[in-house]
Amino acid sequence: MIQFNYVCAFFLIVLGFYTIVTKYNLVKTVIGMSIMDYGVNLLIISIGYTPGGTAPIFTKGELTQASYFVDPIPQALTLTSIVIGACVTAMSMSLVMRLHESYGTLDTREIRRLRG
Amino acid sequence: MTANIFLNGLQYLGYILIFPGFLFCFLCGMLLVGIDRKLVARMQKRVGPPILQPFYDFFKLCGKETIVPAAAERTTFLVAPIVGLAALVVIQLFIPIHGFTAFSGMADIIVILYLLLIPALAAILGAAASGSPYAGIGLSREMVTIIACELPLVLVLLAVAKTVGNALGTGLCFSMSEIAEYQLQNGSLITKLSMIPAAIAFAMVIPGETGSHPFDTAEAETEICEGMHAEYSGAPLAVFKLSHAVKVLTLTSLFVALFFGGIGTGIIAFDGVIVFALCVVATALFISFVHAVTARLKIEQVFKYYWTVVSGLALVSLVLAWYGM
Amino acid sequence: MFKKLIAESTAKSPWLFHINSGSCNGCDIELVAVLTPRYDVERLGFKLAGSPRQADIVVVTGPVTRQSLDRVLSAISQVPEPRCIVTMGSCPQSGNVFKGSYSVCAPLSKYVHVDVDIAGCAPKPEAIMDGLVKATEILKQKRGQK
Amino acid sequence: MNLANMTDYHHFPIYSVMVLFLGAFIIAACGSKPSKDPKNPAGFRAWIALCATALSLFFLGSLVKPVMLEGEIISYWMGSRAIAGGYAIGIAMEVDALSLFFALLIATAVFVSAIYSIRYMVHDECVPQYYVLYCMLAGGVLGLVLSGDIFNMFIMVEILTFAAVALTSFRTKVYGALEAAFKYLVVGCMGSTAILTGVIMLYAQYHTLNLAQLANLIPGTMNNATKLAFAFLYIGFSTKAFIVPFHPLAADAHGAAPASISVLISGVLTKSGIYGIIRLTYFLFQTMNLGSMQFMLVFIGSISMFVCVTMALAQHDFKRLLAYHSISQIGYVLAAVGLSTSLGISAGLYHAMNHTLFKGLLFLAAGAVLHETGTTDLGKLGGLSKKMPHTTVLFLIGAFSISGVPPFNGFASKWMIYQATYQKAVESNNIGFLLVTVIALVTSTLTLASFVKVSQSVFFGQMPKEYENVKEVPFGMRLAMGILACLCIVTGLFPKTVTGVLTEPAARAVANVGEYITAMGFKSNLPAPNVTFAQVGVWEPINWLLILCIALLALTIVAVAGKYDRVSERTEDDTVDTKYQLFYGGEKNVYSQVGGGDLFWGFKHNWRHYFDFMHNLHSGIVNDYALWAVVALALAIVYMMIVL
Amino acid sequence: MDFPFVREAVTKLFSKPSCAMYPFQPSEAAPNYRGRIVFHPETCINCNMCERVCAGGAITHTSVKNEDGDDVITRSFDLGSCTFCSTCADFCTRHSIELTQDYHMIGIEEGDLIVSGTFVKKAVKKPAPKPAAPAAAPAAAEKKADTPAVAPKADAPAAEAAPAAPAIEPRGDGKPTQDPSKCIYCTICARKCPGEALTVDRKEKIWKLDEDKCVACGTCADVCPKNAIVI
Repeated sequence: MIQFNYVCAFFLIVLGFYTIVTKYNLVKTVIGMSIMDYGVNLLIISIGYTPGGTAPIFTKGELTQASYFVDPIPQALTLTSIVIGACVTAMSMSLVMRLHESYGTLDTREIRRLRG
Repeated sequence: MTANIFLNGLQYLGYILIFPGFLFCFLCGMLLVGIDRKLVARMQKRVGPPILQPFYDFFKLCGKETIVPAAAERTTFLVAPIVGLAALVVIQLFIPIHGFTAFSGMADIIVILYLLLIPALAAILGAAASGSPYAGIGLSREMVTIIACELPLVLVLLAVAKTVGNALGTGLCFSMSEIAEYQLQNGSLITKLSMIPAAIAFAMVIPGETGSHPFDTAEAETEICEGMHAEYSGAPLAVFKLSHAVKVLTLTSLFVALFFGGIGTGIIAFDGVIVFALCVVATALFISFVHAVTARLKIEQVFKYYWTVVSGLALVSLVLAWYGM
Repeated sequence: MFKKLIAESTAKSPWLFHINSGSCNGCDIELVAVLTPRYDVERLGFKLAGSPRQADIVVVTGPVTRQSLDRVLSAISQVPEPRCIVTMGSCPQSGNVFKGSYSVCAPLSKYVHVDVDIAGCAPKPEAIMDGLVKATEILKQKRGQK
Repeated sequence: MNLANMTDYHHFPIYSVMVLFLGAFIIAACGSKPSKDPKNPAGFRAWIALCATALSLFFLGSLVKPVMLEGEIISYWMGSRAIAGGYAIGIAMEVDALSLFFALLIATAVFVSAIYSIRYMVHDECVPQYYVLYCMLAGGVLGLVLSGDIFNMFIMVEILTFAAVALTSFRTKVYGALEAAFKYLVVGCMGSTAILTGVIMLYAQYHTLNLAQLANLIPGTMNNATKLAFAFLYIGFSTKAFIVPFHPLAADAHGAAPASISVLISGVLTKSGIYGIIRLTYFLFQTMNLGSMQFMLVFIGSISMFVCVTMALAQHDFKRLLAYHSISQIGYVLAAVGLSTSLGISAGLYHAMNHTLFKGLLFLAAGAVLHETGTTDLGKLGGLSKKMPHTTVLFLIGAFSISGVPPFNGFASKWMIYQATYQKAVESNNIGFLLVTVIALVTSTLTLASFVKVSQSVFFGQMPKEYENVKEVPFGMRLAMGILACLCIVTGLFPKTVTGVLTEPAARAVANVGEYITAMGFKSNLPAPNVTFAQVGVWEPINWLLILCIALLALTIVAVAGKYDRVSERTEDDTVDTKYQLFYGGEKNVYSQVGGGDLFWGFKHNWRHYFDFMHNLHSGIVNDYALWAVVALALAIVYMMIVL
Repeated sequence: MDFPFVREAVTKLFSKPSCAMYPFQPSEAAPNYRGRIVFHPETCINCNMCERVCAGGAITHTSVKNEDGDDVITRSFDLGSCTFCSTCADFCTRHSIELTQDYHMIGIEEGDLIVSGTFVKKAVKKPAPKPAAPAAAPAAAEKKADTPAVAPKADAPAAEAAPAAPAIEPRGDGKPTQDPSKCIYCTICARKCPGEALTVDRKEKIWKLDEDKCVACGTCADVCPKNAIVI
């Protein structure tokens, strides 16, 4: 079953790419970026996951040689990644707002003053 | 010890100021241009100016008023010709004259290629500083000519480096003095099969680099009023004319040093004369003759010509050199 | 010594700048004829310069039309000293057949000091050469006075 | 912890990063009330930023002796959490000569740009926030190059991307700033995602994030997942270095950002990308002994240098032109580094350093023009040299440096690159590398051409009427430019010393991966290679300069004796004398500046199909650029899968 | 690419140049070349025909009375205004004007390009004739001149058929007299008169000579279609 996670993660990343490449609406581009992010987050979590593992919390007396838990590092990484993703989304949405103010449109095909 | 250093310094000062330096450049360059003008006139069935005509032109210009236009940037306008001339003379020092390689160890052929840019750049900046629109067009054309000449020149020099390097067993050799040394021992490079197209390509580059007919689009006096020099008068113009003369000498003697080295006696005065004689032949063939039989090209034709015909020849040479022929 | 050298050279290397101020082209082709192998003034060091800044001798042809007057005068003023102004053909000297026309400002000598007039309509190349040689003598004089 | 312990130089790397973030925090904490001083709207916040950057530079500068000269590799574990059970648990910083080399570059550029910013940003709103972002950007890049941990590299990449995007759109009123920022954000975000994916796939394989340990584990155990990770990481760092096909973003971002930020984007951000690629290819995967990897880097480098220089020739905007040139120069660096010879690496790093110096100088000059005239459009400017003589001289130094005119620094490094490529061609008997030499030489000339265009259409030529009241820029800005100009000249005149002190230790560090691994406490059996930096050419700039000076002196004496400087000039009172007007072939004296637009027609005419094609290709639509990124990623994956 | 001049250039290099070494070797102008004007004042009769036909207005004259009451006339030709068309020479009835083959016409000083000659014209000894017709007459004649002078053509054959016996004696001083029997008052003589000495009125059939103005050039007799004027 674990392969399904990976397939799904890569599917999400590719879906994000697809959205960014094909959609001409700025908001949809931002959505694509978010999807891409979620894909990566899913990938990180899947890597850290061990079937049957417990949460990596140390409580007194519970830690034995036999008990095993999921890898904590990817979870920490995911947190960072999620925070960064949120920041990126916020940043890009604010840019989209300003762009809409100054260009009067959200169509990427019309937001191309800089070219050549 | 100090006396020795002093004498050495004096000797080098003499080199810079007299023999391969200023005086030599001034006299020989001007003579070359005079011979060129005379020969072109004769080929056109004219009597032509006296051979000393460039000297007259030079001294006359020295005595004229120098006008700095109001739109010009004074310092750049006046300093540019001087810097260009000094840079050219320094290049002339780096080119070996037969066995005389006092300065050749300081710069290799790639460096010389780049040093050749400095005089052109000085002229371009001077022209830009004059503010004239004619100068603007002229400098654009000069720059395109430089780009056009650059590719074949690079290919030729790389071919030479590879050929000499192959013969020396090091693979490649950029050093000017080593090339001169090699030719002293093994005869001129032109005797090698791979160097023949290179020599022809270099010969074709000479008129372009010196801005002589048919590649004188940058100065085209009949269409863009002397182009880069449109606003120059008096002494700065004289310096530019002198620079042009020295450039003719530099390129022809570089040609001689690269392909016809190893012809000489070992006595520096005679070698100077021999090299100068060879330069005269080169000038006559590649500048005067080409001038006499062609009409001025358009700038995009210049570019096309250099990047197809001449570069093609140079490339053939490079490929031949690569496979050791 | 250098002064003498320069004065000598000035006589041996005069460069021309040719201004057509509304000429019929008769004088202009005669001036070109002077440069051809038949007459070849380059023997004497003459050369056509492309810009007035490089010229020693300004050759003006044509009757100095009102349109061209300012331009002729500004081009002449841009020639560095010592300079020599030569009018060629009758038009710039008097206006010739265009004399009195509302659009003709000839003679040129009303506006600048003209050194040499070459008469003829159009002058013969030999006459032009005569005039130019005279002009170089004047140039040398001016140079010597400096 | 006593003072002696604290001033131990092993702590300096973390200090240098910390002061910058601390500075950002303090500035942010001080609120955003603008100061009353019109010459410095940010008030003391600007001084805080300056101090932070200066301190950072000081800390890194004091590391030169142990790291560069004595060859020590500083390994630093955060909170002293060192290796446990053979695995790196803590977060590490590892400073070898390569890291320090890049860090010094970055710190210098950041410091100079901070000096410049004080007077440059006077016309802007919200300047306090600018310094917050500025310090964040600087800290991010510095953290990236000093980090010994691949996930920290990703974090720093995100921080710097974020700060760079915000700073790009800082002047929201500027034409296209928002658009440029958005494009940069989208593609930059794809790049960051690619880096994160690569990092996490490496973690999945090796369960460690430490660079040294990864370098120890990966070679020899490559599988498909690793190759995929390599492709992702490579593309991720490529977006940071803006090499082809990500160059349009650089052009947009540089053009829209304030000049002081353009300096950082071109001199610092691109270097971080190059640093990432070097770490990746030489250290982590150690694939550079493969001909195919050398081919890839050299190929992309050559394409970058040529495509971007031709794109630059077609530009009408000063800063956009500079932006394309910076990618072109990065192409040189990449091609040289990709040669995988010690001379090549040394030359590439030398050129990277020079690029930071001269491109910083050029961007600052462009900023000075923008500051005084309000535009960088080549078609509108002209003749500023009479009003801004110092800026002109400084610009010319930068222009000569970038176009490789001897004896400036650009020539010294380019010349080493030519030799390195040619030597590589001869050694490997591969005529392809020879082509790189030729492309590099021709590109250099084209670079010169486009800077001739800039100098003609901005600084020389005729001045439009509206710029008659333009003044020279304030001293603070000239000081910043002057520092860079001096560095340009010094590094050009003493190439042997510079390479000996800075680039050769760095190149040695690149070659000596085993030491990098063992310095962190891991066991490596990589042998220490024998590194030599033999050059075939000779170039002695000092001697050349000496001869040139003698020649110039002689000429000057002759000229002064001949009253060369006795010229006729227009005096102040006669303004209508036609004698001093320009000659217009008989036309009236009208303003007729030959602008930069189509200056090199003779060249472009022969290449018109190419230029048309390139113009249509760089469509300005963000989707297209994203598509290029995806295609590049796909190609990289396929290529890695085939060749590795 | 082909270079058509390669052979030319090489052969010309070794052949004699085709230059005319002008300033060192003299050069003759071609036959019939119209160069410097030479004026022979001794034959000039001051008819001013040259001035009237000169397109460039290069010919001028000044007239001063000397103590004898004679006119001292100086005629000058400004070569700087001349087109060398030779019309003046062609029109000169006395051949006083000549265009030579000399082309060395260089002006440096003021007056270098002026060719001039002075001659004295004796004052007319006879007493002045009666006062002229009313002042309006010349003006009327002028107006008439505007209309084409071809009207009398119909009478021409008849007039020619008439015997050519001179009906009137010449005056002997070179000035014209009219034969009223032949005159058809066509006004050609008045229009061609260089001194504007003749007044002809076709309607009133008046032919009048202003003796003061007449210079006795004979042009009127030459141009008269009916040979009605004798000199």
